[in-house]
Amino acid sequence: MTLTVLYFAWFRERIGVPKEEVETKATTVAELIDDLRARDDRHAAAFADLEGIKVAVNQKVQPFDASLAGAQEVAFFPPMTGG
Amino acid sequence: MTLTVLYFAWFRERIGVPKEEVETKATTVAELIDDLRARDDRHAAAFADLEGIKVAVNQKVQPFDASLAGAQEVAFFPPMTGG
Amino acid sequence: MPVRVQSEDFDLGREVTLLRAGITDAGALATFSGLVRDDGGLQAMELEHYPGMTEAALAELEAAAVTRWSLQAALIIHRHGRLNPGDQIMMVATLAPHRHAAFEAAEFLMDALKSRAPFWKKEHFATGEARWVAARDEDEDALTRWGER
Amino acid sequence: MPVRVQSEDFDLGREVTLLRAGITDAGALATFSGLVRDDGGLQAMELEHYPGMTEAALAELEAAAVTRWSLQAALIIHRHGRLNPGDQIMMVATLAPHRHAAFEAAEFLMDALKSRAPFWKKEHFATGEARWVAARDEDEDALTRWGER
Repeated sequence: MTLTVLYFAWFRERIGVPKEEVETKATTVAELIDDLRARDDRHAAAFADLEGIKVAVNQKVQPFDASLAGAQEVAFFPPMTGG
Repeated sequence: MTLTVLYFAWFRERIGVPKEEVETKATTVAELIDDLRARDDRHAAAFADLEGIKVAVNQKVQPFDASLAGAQEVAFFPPMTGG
Repeated sequence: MPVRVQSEDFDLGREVTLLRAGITDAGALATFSGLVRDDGGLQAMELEHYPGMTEAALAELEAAAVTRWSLQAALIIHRHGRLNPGDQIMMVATLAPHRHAAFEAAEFLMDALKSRAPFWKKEHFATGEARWVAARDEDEDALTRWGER
Repeated sequence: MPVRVQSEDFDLGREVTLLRAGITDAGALATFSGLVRDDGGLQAMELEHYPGMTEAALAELEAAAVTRWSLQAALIIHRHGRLNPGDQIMMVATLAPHRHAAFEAAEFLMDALKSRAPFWKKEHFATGEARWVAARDEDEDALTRWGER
């Protein structure tokens, strides 16, 4: 399947792009992260430590073991600092 | 001494006037109230029960046994309902 | 002027703009406005106050809030006279470095105003009846949160 | 529209006037505004957000507050983009029958916004340095007051 993967804030700066289309067979977020780590050194470094990173699937925050069934958009970002 | 005595809200309506000058030898609020009760039936009725009435001496809320030393203005009123 | 007692209406947005003017080290602004609530048949709300004592009481509360919560600024406006349903009765505004201070100070001012500022409300109904609003024990109790009696 | 995400500034007074329009059974209006605080050398605050998710998250919070506190109306406006010291970042407003509901709902919205709305702040200093604002544990902890995690 093809997923739109988004990055925000300092995590976006580490990855180097705000958005990419990813062709993957991953069925969970954790499997998707394995795929992304394999892309290049920058991705590998950014995803080396998941501490302090959050993930949203179809715009809802989810745990890393969440299923990707029905997923179209996955986003990775640091804890929010709005308000 | 001559005191300016003020009344507010429903207590003012019971007394019938918002303000009066009172010549008194009272040294405490309680003594002043005795003097006021003696003025006429309306005052006597209004001051019959002090439950639910507050007093301010020189614009500061005080207990009924407060001294009138230095007092120029004494006000009687129900509990406040501002805000 | 951090405290005003007036019969005229006020403009919340304008008051807040004036309060903030020249202050850039505040991160949080809280406001509260009390409105004449029409809960069935209310025609007018009459607000009586004690001129002189009112201004002094409000100034004291304002100063206490500024000191206790290290506010950059605070404002209290309270109207008197005859008001209609939907009218603004009063407002407070607090300007602080952080949000908890701004909120707490505004709540303190409101709790304190209810039972420390010499205002009395009389409700006039469409039926012709009129009734002085009774003080509520919970308003007095609310002050205990702030260590006040 | 009870929720707006925009780069333009907003007018607190005007927003509150619109929110109140036609409502006479509200007795209490609370507002909170977050401001860019210049605590030494801050030149600009950059606000990044997640378009789409932001609007959905804010709408969800607004609806939750209206239901939980029986509000007559609520409003959330949050800006994104580059802001200067003293600028307004966001505002919430809550219109309720009584003051405790208005205050609590506004505080809930602020606590929830801090860690549930996908915004990220970057501070730019006069020195040329830039720094992403770190989330604070106390912001996450603040949500436990409302039974949220």
